[in-house]
Amino acid sequence: MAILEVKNLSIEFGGLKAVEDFNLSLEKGELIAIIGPNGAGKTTIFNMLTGIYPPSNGTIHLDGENLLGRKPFQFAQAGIARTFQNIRLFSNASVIDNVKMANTADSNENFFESILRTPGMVEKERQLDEHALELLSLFGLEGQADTIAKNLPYGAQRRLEIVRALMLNPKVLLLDEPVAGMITTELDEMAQLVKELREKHGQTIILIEHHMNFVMPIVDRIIVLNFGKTISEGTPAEIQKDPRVIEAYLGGGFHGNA
Amino acid sequence: AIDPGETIKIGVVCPISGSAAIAGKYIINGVKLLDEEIKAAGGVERDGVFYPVEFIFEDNEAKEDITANAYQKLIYQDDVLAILGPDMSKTILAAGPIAQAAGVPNVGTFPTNTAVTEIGDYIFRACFIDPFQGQAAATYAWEAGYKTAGVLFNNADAYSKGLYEFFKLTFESLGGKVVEAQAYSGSDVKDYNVQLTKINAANPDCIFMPNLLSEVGLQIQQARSIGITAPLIGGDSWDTPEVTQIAGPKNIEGSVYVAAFSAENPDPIAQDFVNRFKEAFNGDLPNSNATLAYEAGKMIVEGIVNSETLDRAGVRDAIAQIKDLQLPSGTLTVGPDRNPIKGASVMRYDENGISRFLTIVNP
Amino acid sequence: MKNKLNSILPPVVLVLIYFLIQLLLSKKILNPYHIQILMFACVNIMLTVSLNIVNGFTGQFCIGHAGFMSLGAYGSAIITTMLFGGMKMDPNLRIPVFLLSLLVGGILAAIVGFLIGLPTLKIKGDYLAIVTLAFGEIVRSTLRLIEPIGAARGMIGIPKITNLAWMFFFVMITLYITRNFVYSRYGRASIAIRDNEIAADAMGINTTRYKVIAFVFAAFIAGVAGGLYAHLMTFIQPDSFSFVKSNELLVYLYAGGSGSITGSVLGALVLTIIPEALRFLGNLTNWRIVIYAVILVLIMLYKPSGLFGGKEISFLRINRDSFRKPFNKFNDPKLADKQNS
Amino acid sequence: MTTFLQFLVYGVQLGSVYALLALGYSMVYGIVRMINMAHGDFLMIGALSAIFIAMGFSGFMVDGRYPFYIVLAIILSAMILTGLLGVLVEKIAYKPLRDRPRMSSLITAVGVSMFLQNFPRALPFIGPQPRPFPQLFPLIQFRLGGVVVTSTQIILIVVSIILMISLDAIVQKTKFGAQIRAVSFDKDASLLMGIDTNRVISYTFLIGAVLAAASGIFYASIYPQVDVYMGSWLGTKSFIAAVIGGIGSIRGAILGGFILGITEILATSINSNLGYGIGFVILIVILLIKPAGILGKTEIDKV
Amino acid sequence: MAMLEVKDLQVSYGAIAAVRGVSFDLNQGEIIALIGANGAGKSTILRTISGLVKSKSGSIRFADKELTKTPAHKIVALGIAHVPEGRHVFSGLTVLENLKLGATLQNDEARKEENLKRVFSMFPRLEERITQKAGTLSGGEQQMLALGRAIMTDGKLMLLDEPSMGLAPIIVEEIFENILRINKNGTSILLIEQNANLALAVSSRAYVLENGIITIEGDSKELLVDERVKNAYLGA
Ligand SMILES: Nc1ncnc2c1ncn2[C@@H]1O[C@H](COP(=O)(O)OP(=O)(O)OP(=O)(O)O)[C@@H](O)[C@H]1O
Ligand SMILES: Nc1ncnc2c1ncn2[C@@H]1O[C@H](COP(=O)(O)OP(=O)(O)OP(=O)(O)O)[C@@H](O)[C@H]1O
Ligand SMILES: [Mg+2]
Ligand SMILES: [Mg+2]
Repeated sequence: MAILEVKNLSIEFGGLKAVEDFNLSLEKGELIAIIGPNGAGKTTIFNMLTGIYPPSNGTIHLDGENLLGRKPFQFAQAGIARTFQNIRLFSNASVIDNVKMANTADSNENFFESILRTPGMVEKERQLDEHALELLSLFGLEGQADTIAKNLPYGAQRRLEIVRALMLNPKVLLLDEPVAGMITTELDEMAQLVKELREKHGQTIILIEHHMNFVMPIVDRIIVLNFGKTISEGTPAEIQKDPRVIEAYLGGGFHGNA
Repeated sequence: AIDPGETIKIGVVCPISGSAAIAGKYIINGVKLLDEEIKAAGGVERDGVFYPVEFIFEDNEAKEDITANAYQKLIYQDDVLAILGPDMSKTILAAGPIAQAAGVPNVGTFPTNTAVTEIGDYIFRACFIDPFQGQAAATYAWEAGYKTAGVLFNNADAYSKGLYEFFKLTFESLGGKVVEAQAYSGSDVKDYNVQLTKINAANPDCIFMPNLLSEVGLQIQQARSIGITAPLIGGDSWDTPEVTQIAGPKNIEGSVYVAAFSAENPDPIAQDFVNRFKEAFNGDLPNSNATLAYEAGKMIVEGIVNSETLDRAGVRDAIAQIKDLQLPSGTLTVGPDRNPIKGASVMRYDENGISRFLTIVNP
Repeated sequence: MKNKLNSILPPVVLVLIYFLIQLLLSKKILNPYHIQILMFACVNIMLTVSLNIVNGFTGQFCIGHAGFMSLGAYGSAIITTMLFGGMKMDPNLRIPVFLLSLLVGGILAAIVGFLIGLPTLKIKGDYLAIVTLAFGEIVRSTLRLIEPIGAARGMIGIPKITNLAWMFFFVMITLYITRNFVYSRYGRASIAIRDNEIAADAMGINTTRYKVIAFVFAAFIAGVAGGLYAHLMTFIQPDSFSFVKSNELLVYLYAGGSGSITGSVLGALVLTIIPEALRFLGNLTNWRIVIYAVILVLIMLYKPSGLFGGKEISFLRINRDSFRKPFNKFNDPKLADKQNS
Repeated sequence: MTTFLQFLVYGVQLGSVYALLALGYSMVYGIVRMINMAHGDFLMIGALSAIFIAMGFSGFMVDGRYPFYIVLAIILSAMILTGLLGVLVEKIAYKPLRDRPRMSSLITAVGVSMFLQNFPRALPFIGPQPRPFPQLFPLIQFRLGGVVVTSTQIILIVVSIILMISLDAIVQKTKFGAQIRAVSFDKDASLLMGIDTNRVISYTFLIGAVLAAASGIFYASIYPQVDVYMGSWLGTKSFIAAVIGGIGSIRGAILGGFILGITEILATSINSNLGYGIGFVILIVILLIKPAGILGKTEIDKV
Repeated sequence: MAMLEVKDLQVSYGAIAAVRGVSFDLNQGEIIALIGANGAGKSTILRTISGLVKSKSGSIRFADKELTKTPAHKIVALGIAHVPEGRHVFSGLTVLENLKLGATLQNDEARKEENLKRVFSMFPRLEERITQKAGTLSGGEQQMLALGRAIMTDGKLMLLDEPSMGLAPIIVEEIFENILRINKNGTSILLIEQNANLALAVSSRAYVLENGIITIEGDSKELLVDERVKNAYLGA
């Protein structure tokens, strides 16, 4: 059974049909990409999958559970975690706190334990800390655990956002342009990391990206969107050859180098 | 005890900044007049020895906690013999217990709430109390032939509300009726049109407006501008020149108020005080705030002169014994409950906006 | 070892300060005037620290905090003065009744904090500010009308129980629990909401819930502070808790540095003392508040983030070292560096 | 019914005062996102300076009245004076903090407010006492079937509506208005468009202070009493009015002002003891229904 | 005589030295590129040229005028258009209003119209959306708007900070074609681009920035085959 089942997802913004009848059936452990021209509705799909925009039509089932009508934090708690196209870190908090913040719902220390700082609470805090450090070390950030997030270099901030999302132990991880603004070498590193996430940890991932060099080698499947509608779907090889995609999105010139 | 010839320090607590600073201005002037008087006399004479007096002014911003601070400073830092002021019940209610605990005689200038002197045996006041003033206004109204009354009062202000309650009690026990009482909250927004319209609709014979200095001027002006013709009766803040200026002489004409003091009082002591005050403060007439501050100072001086030992306890005892002290506002005797026994003047504004002495009401 | 020391040191230091003050009092270097200023400063510290929880750490904007204070003040005064006879209370009962009254005052404020918090939290930013202001004014104008508690006349005869030792004790507790709050998941959630509410939401943080918790927690502390204030002043009346008081607290908070407990302590302390210190002006006392205003503006111009913006002294900070296992591999700085490079 | 209509007139009168104040408040807020705690004090400065200027012009009085052109001169010079003070305050106390945490300028504004109240108070020739405000406008009462309307009320309402319309036009239609709006969204990007942001902000403060002075003069014409503290609560009221209407919105400010004034008056007419509190309850209710004020738009935060 | 001449430029943010002594120049009609890793100081250089950030020392001369002491809005008037990193569109204003603000200093109405037409012909999407609030545009659409707005300022030198960021490949292609077109029309361009391949392909000369100093400079074609550049920036 698919871990994420999306049917006929649609949304309008004052007459503009930003997304129309989007369907997706995602298997556990799959790594897929949604691509498409700017304004095609990719981020909007993520926003609906995380409860930020309520769709005007359609259903979202995660692991058989209907998520529609829930609040964003409930989507997250149910197991859909994301990163943002424009980085949204807790910028004045330390790196490790950024990660720990994503665990608020799971941690079961109660209020009075917390304000009295009982030994039990400290122990839980320690475990949480270790867990967060483990995840950070996956992305080479453990050395900066105590750095204030906004002082991190740009690339590190992008990675931190992913670590933070992983802290939710998500069933599905949504990455919105994880390599935007990165230089080519960093891009390769990130590709490696995403691949590892999927291969070593079995993480199910949907990503949005415009860097085809990054997307094509690592994903299993690509969905191409244009004007809110799915215009093509298939393996990277199939997509690269699809004339509709070339016309609407890939173009012919510079992308080969990109 | 204070050594012969040593300077006597008296603390003065009043609002210098904050929204009540206008009262503070008059209080300071009243005390300054006394200060000059004492200086001219070479100090306060006690058993043939002259003691210079220093008044130490402290700002209380009309706030309770700041008043408490001012008291503490005066008592423990400046080591004053006595404290003069403050003027508001709320501030002396908060700080009086400090003077009481430290055994420092304290004469409030204008705190009219009955509870003030109940703080303890070191707490006195120079003014009469709410019930008396409310009663005096009601008695006057009844005797003037008014059968019904309307009231506009400030439900955020203990003084105003207290006067209203005592007015109503007396007026109705005399056989009158308060036909409409309208409240407003605080002195922030000065629109009383609705309340006044409603009072007017009840068509009362007179309207009682026992409100603060910063409010009554506009209240009188608004009452007249919406066409109220009933005579207006006020409390002791009505004697300030600013009230007349703001209300306008035409509007205030015929209004009557109960005051601690009348500048018209032909008594030579009163006239001497008025003249000296006018001279010292470029023509300003003294209002109740100034007069009561002056008188509170006089009470303390009297206490110093008559004290058996020149220390705080001695002065306290002597103040408690004051009898028939001649003051600008009349003859004052300190009663057993440390409230002064003295009359109130009923005043009436004439067509030039000058308040004329009408009668004296005695407790 | 160092951590143990760190957690024991603050109370010890405070007790030492307390005895030092007693010594200076007996030597007449300090007098009750100074003590009283200090006690007011302590009340303000508790209020500012609690306001900091809402404004500084959770990023909400409450400008009616004095409302919570008044509820605590009245709540506790009702217990000691109306239910247990006030000054005439059995001396043996004084302390337990006092503590009970503070608890009641705190809980009363917390309940109202909850009721206010719940529906209004969908209102954000400056709109929320106005709602809290309105709330404070509603509380004030209601208190003015309730006759049994003195209405506008206020409540008199509240026993004077608060003293410096109690004040220190409660400030200590406040700082301790506030620090712990900030360094727990509750504090983290609050800070997340402050820094980026959308991301907080997307990270599974129930933002409404944590905002309400912050409000309730802050209201409770403010309520207790109000109770202490009532039993220090012995007289309270509704207008002492107006928006003027709330504004003062905002000034303490932001001049001290929001988001820093140290800043709140320092802001409240310094700015409570300055107006009193300016009494030295004597005859120029007329200009006291003018000078205070200038000092305030200068502080902000030279320290725009407040005196202690974003910084925290170590007593009020919890380092991660304090709960890491001693031989955790990440604890080794050299190793961490290597992994990083 | 007539009393109700009469109360409505009072409500509209109070509302127009709030509206005028909220207008200046909203202008400044809209562009620098600053809660200007000192706004109300500019109202006081405006009214106070009008008194002194009028005193200076007293030689021109004819039959105890100021001729029309002198009234105009008094009002304009008071507005200009206040406006310049506004610009000065902005330069000294707010500009250095423009790129700093938002709250720091809130606190300097509190300091400025204390200063503006207490400095004149401490000056011997001003002092704390309330003063009467000279009658600048002729007072004529009109009776419309039992309801009394005064000329001052009409002038006030007309002035606030004219000001609203012209300000709205300036902001929406002119190039300067577009610059104001640009600066309010992104100062750096505005600079890159060649907009002199400092100038735009200075002008906004100028307009804000000038409007405050105007509202101070009109306020004092209706409630003819001026003292140094009069602005503090009125300033808060204008903030409330601006928020009800949707802060930063010019039409909203006017709407909010009228709503606040009318509800306060009507609430008072229902029960004068509760009038004050009810006004705030209504405020909360409005915001619960419209969390960003009546005409306010929730900030777009595209994710 | 170079159009833009930067000498020994040093810029700090508080204690952080972001640019530590950088010199380069740009000739009339040229496209030059700045490449370098995140945080190298590229954006800071552009921000200093356009006056958003004040330099610590050094000089920037543009058309014989010293810019380091000139306020930002006057620099625009001299003919420098800056498309900042992160777009910085006026989110609450419509697309058309944004574009019009670009022409704030343009007094020639006809020229304004002409520029507007040029923008719409380059980015038809913008014309479709003239009444949409800029804040609700998609990332790529915002980038087009930022570029369009800069074209409206009618500058002689355009500073472009990562124009391809977040854009679809086909749009990147278009944008770079448009950049070349803008350049052909006589506008000189200083380009920052993460995609070094692309940057080197369109520029004539390039500078490589590392930690606030220029480490490599030269002809773009040569840098494309330079081992050091290849390893660090061009990838596999
Ligand atoms: N809150 C909103 N209000 C109005 N329109 C919106 C809103 N959010 C998105 N849109 C519009 O919906 C369309 C899809 O936007 P979306 O952000 O999903 O694009 P995208 O595919 O992520 O593009 P990009 O690759 O540029 O990020 C765009 O045309 C955008 O302008
Ligand atoms: N406003 C600021 N305050 C403090 N430090 C800053 C600020 N802006 C940039 N920096 C720092 O200055 C250095 C250079 O930043 P800059 O933005 O110029 O780099 P860049 O080369 O453009 O990087 P990117 O590729 O990420 O855009 C970095 O270390 C950055 O952290
Ligand atoms: Mg997107
Ligand atoms: Mg950059």
